[in-house]
Amino acid sequence: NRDSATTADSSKPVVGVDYPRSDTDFWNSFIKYTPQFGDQLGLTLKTTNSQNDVAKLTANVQTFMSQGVKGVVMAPQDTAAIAPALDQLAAKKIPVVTVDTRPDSGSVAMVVRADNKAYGTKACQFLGTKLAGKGKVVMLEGGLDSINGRDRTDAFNECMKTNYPQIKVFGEATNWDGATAAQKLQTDLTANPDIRGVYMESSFALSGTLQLLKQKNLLVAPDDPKHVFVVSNDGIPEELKDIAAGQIDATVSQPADLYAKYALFYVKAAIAGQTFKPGPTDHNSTIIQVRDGVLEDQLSAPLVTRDGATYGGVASLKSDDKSLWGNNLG
Amino acid sequence: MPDAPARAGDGRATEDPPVVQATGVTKKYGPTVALDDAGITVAAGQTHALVGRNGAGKSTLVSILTGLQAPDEGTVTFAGRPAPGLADRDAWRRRVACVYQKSTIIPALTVAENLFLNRYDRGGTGLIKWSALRRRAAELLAAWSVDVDPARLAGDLSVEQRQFVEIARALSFGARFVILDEPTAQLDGAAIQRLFGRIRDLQAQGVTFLFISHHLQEIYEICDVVTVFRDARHIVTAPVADLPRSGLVAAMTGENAATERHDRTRTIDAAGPAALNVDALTAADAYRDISFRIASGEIVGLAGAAGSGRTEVAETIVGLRVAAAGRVEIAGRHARPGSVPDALAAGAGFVPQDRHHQGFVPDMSVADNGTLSVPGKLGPHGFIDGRRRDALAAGMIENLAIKTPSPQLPVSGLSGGNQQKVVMARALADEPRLLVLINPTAGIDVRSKEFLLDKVEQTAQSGAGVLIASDELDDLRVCDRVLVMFQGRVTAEIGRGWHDHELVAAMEGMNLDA
Amino acid sequence: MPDTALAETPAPVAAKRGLIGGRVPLARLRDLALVPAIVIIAIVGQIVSPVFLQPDNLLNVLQTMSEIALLVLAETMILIVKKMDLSLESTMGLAPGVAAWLVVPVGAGHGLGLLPGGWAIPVTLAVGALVGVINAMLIIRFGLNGFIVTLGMLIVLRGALTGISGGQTFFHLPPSMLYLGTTEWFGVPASIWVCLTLFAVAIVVLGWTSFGRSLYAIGGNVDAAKAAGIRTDRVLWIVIVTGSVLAALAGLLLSGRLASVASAQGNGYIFTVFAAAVIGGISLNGGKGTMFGAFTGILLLFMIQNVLTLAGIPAQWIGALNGLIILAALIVSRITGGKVQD
Amino acid sequence: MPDTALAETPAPVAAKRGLIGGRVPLARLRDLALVPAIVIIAIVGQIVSPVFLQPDNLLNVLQTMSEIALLVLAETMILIVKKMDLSLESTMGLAPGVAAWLVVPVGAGHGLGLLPGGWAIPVTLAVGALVGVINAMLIIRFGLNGFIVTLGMLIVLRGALTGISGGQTFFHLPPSMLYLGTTEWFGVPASIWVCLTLFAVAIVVLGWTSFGRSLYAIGGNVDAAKAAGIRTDRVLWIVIVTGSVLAALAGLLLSGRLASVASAQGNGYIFTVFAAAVIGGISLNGGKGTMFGAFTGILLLFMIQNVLTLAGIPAQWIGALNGLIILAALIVSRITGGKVQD
Ligand SMILES: Nc1ncnc2c1ncn2[C@@H]1O[C@H](COP(=O)(O)OP(=O)(O)OP(=O)(O)O)[C@@H](O)[C@H]1O
Ligand SMILES: Nc1ncnc2c1ncn2[C@@H]1O[C@H](COP(=O)(O)OP(=O)(O)OP(=O)(O)O)[C@@H](O)[C@H]1O
Ligand SMILES: [Mg+2]
Ligand SMILES: [Mg+2]
Repeated sequence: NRDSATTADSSKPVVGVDYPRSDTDFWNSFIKYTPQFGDQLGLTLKTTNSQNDVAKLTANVQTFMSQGVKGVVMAPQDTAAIAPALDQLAAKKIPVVTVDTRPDSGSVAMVVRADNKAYGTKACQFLGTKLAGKGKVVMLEGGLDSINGRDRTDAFNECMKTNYPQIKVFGEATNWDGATAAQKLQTDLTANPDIRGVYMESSFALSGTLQLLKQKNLLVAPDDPKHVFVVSNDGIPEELKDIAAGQIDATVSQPADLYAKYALFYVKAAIAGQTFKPGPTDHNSTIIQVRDGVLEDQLSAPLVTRDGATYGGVASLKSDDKSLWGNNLG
Repeated sequence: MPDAPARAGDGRATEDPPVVQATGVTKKYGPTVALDDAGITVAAGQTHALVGRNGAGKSTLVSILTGLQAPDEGTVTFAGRPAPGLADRDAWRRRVACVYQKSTIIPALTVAENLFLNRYDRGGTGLIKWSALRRRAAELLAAWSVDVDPARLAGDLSVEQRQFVEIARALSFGARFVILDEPTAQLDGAAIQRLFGRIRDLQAQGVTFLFISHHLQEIYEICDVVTVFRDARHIVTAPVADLPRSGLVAAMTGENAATERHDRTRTIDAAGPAALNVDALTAADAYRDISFRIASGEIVGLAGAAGSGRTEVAETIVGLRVAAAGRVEIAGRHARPGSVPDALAAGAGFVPQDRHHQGFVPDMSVADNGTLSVPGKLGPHGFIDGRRRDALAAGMIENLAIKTPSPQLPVSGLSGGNQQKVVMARALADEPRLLVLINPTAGIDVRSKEFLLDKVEQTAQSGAGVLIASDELDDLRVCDRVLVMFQGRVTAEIGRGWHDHELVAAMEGMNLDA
Repeated sequence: MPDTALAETPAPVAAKRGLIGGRVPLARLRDLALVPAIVIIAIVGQIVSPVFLQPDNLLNVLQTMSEIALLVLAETMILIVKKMDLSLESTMGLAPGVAAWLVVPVGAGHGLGLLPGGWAIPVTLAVGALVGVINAMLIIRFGLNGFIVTLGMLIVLRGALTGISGGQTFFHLPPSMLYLGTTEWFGVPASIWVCLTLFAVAIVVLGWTSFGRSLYAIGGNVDAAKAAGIRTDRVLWIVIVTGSVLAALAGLLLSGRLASVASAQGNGYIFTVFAAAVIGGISLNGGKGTMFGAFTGILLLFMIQNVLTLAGIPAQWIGALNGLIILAALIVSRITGGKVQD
Repeated sequence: MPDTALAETPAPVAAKRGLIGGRVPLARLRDLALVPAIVIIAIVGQIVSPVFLQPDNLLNVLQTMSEIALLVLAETMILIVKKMDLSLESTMGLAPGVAAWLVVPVGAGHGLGLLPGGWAIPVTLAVGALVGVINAMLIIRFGLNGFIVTLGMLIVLRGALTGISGGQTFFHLPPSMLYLGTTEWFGVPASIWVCLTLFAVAIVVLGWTSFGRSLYAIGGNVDAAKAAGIRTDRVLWIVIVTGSVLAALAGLLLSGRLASVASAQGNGYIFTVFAAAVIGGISLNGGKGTMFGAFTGILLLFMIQNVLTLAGIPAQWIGALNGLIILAALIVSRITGGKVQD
């Protein structure tokens, strides 16, 4: 389906897309959507995979340049180390759109991401409301070395401290590993049987957490006083199903489809020389200027709950809402 | 073939088929022909010697006779019936027991387990009964008067103890035919006599032996018939009585009349500077208060049984060990204790006790091994000039008659005798003022042995002092005087012209004056 | 090294042994080398948090270590025969991954739904066995170096799991796959029973059967083992294949416990496995160490982690502290265990 | 095996050697074992994409591999003396990490700003040397097993970098740290020059100096080396410390190229390093293999990756394919290299 080194049709500009990793549900959805939208937008794609290693990413960028791409989409998981590669691309006048992360320096045509800090805040507001401002919660953090993980952690902690000071947060680094997350959560639950909330910074810990709650007989209906409120993050189909089934209580839907769609949209526009200005967009989001020469389209990442109510000022969608990417996957 | 396959043991008419008969055996290791249409016939009750120079194919024949390897061609029969299949180890072990040349002791296991490896006592549950096993092991060791705790790790045993464990194990199978491949190479005189006593007991009970050794006098001591191999072929089989020593050596080497060693006349400069001066050397657990002096041109033997401390003294002199007290001067220079480079710099050359362990780096070439201790001679600023190295090595190969196709061959590809020559060549590489040799001829065939000792005498003649730490009488015969150690002390000094029994008695700690 | 007996009279060694061990051979004391470290950690743990010694928490430690402990068991056997298997960590992910792929219905669970749920366990174990057979073939039959073969296999198998899963997590596992990871028997999670039972069996097999002893003989001196009539190749085959099957079983337990197979399942575990085995006294040079020692090794590592979690150490320093404690445990255990290591 | 003495006249061996190698000893032919594989990959690469053999792309391959190649160089030296250093990958991150921490100003770059920028390179190399000294002390002085010591150090150092960085990336590095990773000399990136020069030096040192030869002697038989008057401990110290300093240098190059020090810098590299060294013919049992062989090993691995990238293999399958090709290269190289491996 993907067009490799065939005719360089001038009407189908060649775009290089680097996938940051292929071993998480979220990024795999992104990998699935990308060729779809590439076809729709009439782009020829060259794809690489940097396996979460910025050194590989810079090598892949070199390869893209050798292959003569006209634009690049990437998702640098290390936002500082990508600067030299961006400079090289800029020198060759190849526009870059970054997805999910915003480079610390260098210029890009557009940053397509959702606000990771908002994820943490939304989860905090939901849990804070549900727990009525007191109790203990566990936060299963991602990797310490991930900017997205850190943003979520910081925002969650910050929001708890200001809005729900009575809630005690146990933060556990898990390195994005389900078994580690289960191990630490189990230890915390043993030491503090009165834990009433869990925030998982990504869906990797989903089923392990549920199993554990089941083992501890804590997987009970929301109106039971023993209920542990679980908020996940990503919005993969499994989470939506679990919300509907009452197993977990909420998630933040990170829009994998929109990431793919708008990354390719903006890179195509940049190749065509189009520019954008801060302000609201036609797809229910806002472009903001984060610093000189860097615009960011902050796609909306809705909180998803069973009832679709508003929590602590955060509106949510119902888990069967058709606008959620997790409900539209093949 | 020069002789028809042996009609062995002429004396004893045997209507029984031979215990073992191998005919037309050929074995190749890649391009190396280890056995070429060779054979052997061992009659029941015989003690049959198998001799030959290093690499003649003796051990290869042993591995074929004990079912470790199949011959490429040829047949093996036991008591007239074909040998069992290679996979059926138990059948082999009922027919033949063996002490291999290469240790088959597993260091990380206990002595008891080594003795009964793969034939454990099982309890009713089918599990191993360690207590019964240890008891049986203790009995077996007691029968051999080996004073070892069966619960000890085999790796902690001394070389001699390990050898006896191997022998005890081989004989404990109850096989009526036993092969001993150089069992005495690691043993001292007393231990050898103990072994021979035991062999004689078994001979009396009708047990058949195949005995391999480079010590020819042992052949005459306990064997009935001898077979000689040379260059992978069978040369001769004859009753030992019919084959005098010179004939035996001639058969082994393929040369007539082994030249008698002529005593070289050497001038010992007793007044001049000493090649070695050892003063009140003491190491708490090995030796005490050792003092002696070696003049240039002098060859001094340091004799003693295993455990007498002779090896430790020699190793201390070259810096492999550190003494607790005392002083060593090599060619007038005080060498820093425990530093081999210092000792070498002071003018020492060194042949260590066990060539495999400390002598050479098996994967390195003859040229590199030979020049390992003389980097300074190979080029400026620590660089190695390949041509200079090869020239040096060619000199050594020529000088010591090392048989190798090229200086580039890894030493592991040489035969044992030639490996030892490489170690010797290195010791001589820097024109040493003092040569320290520990068991320099262990495991070496007669010819190479004479050759090496001849080189030692030549070296002394050129003005170096030589210290030979050994219990081999042949090694000690070239010495101008022999210091005898017993339990860590020098107990006697014997000048030239000693009789064997005199020296042996001294080594065993018997006071001759009494 | 068979040839390292320098002193011809190792009398002092014997004396020293008498001093420490009395009738107990030193080898057996060595197995207990980690026990003091474990006791210290337990005391520290109890001081840090009174929860530490509660049965719940101890079960928690045992349960979380049970899967990786099976890998340690497998690796220990393999190390004793002087081989190595780095690919165990990938087998642990791939084996249940293949089963889930074939069994889980099309849709949200990402599977193909080709086989009924009951096939999951046989498929898991069969994949484990197959990986073992491939490794054994390359190592024993073709004489390739075990380190490289299994390093290559580690990458291939990990890649294969990413490939079949498309990098996604398999959910909706059939009940048969969940059973072992989730049930409790007599109030204790089944995976703990499985793990402890297998260790007990392994201790008996390695200590009291001729098959077990042949592992040590092969690791200690393969030629001698051959001469003693041990069918060395057959034993090696059994050990390598069993190791892989155990890894598959470990994967099954973990998948059951987490009710899913992540495409990164098992990644990076091999470091912990080697650390545990080696701290537990297993020699990389073969022929040395016991199952009990290996068990104390992995137990110590998980106790340390548990204590660090309970202590609420700042996340960023947990790694360094964990490493330091491991290093210290190692040094201490080797000093009490005596003599230079190989 | 010490006892496998060949015949006194191993003429047939010589004949065979003559057949294959002419004047070139077999050992040296072995170094070239990977050359056919490299040529095949180059041809395949060119077929897959005409970009492959363009100078730009080849420089890209060389530049990307330059840092890890230095780790391979270091590990090769260490393996030849029969030791092991797993912690190289962590040193590669920690050494520039500490420098950045001390040098980068407070604020956006996450540093402390305690030292002026000029100190960065000395600090990096000093940290490398310090790590080497600690490793050497534990291994040589205290006789601990190198595998476990450096495995422990790997965890500790990795943890230390996470600790000082709080998991964040240091950036705004001083110009001195950027220089080597970013400059070009004669149109070729400096890091390629550094890497090739160091390999050339290492080839000369190992092949043509007595210091280099002593590495092989120690790895081949340390007791014999000692008895031959080689100061084995001193050589081991030099090798281990140099290895760590090289790892620090590699880290400097990588940090320079990426203009930052990520807190995960170097994580997981040690697998690639070992794979490259071993595929390149370095024996884990010491005393065997050459620098040139090791270089071909790492070159092959990076060429494979580059070809796979150019071929646009679906992301999920790259891992498996990469592993398969490595495994194949390995098997082929060992079959052409002949004989059972150790
Ligand atoms: N290689 C070995 N050598 C000696 N003992 C060993 C060895 N390996 C294991 N053991 C130990 O032997 C011990 C069992 O010894 P014990 O004497 O009790 O054996 P047993 O088979 O129970 O015999 P019994 O019941 O007659 O005393 C165990 O602790 C086991 O660890
Ligand atoms: N496993 C092997 N691989 C290759 N060559 C071998 C092997 N075993 C023996 N050889 C070669 O076969 C020949 C015969 O060796 P063998 O060990 O039988 O000699 P030997 O007569 O026992 O010598 P020694 O007196 O030194 O023990 C030698 O050239 C030896 O190098
Ligand atoms: Mg022999
Ligand atoms: Mg008992």
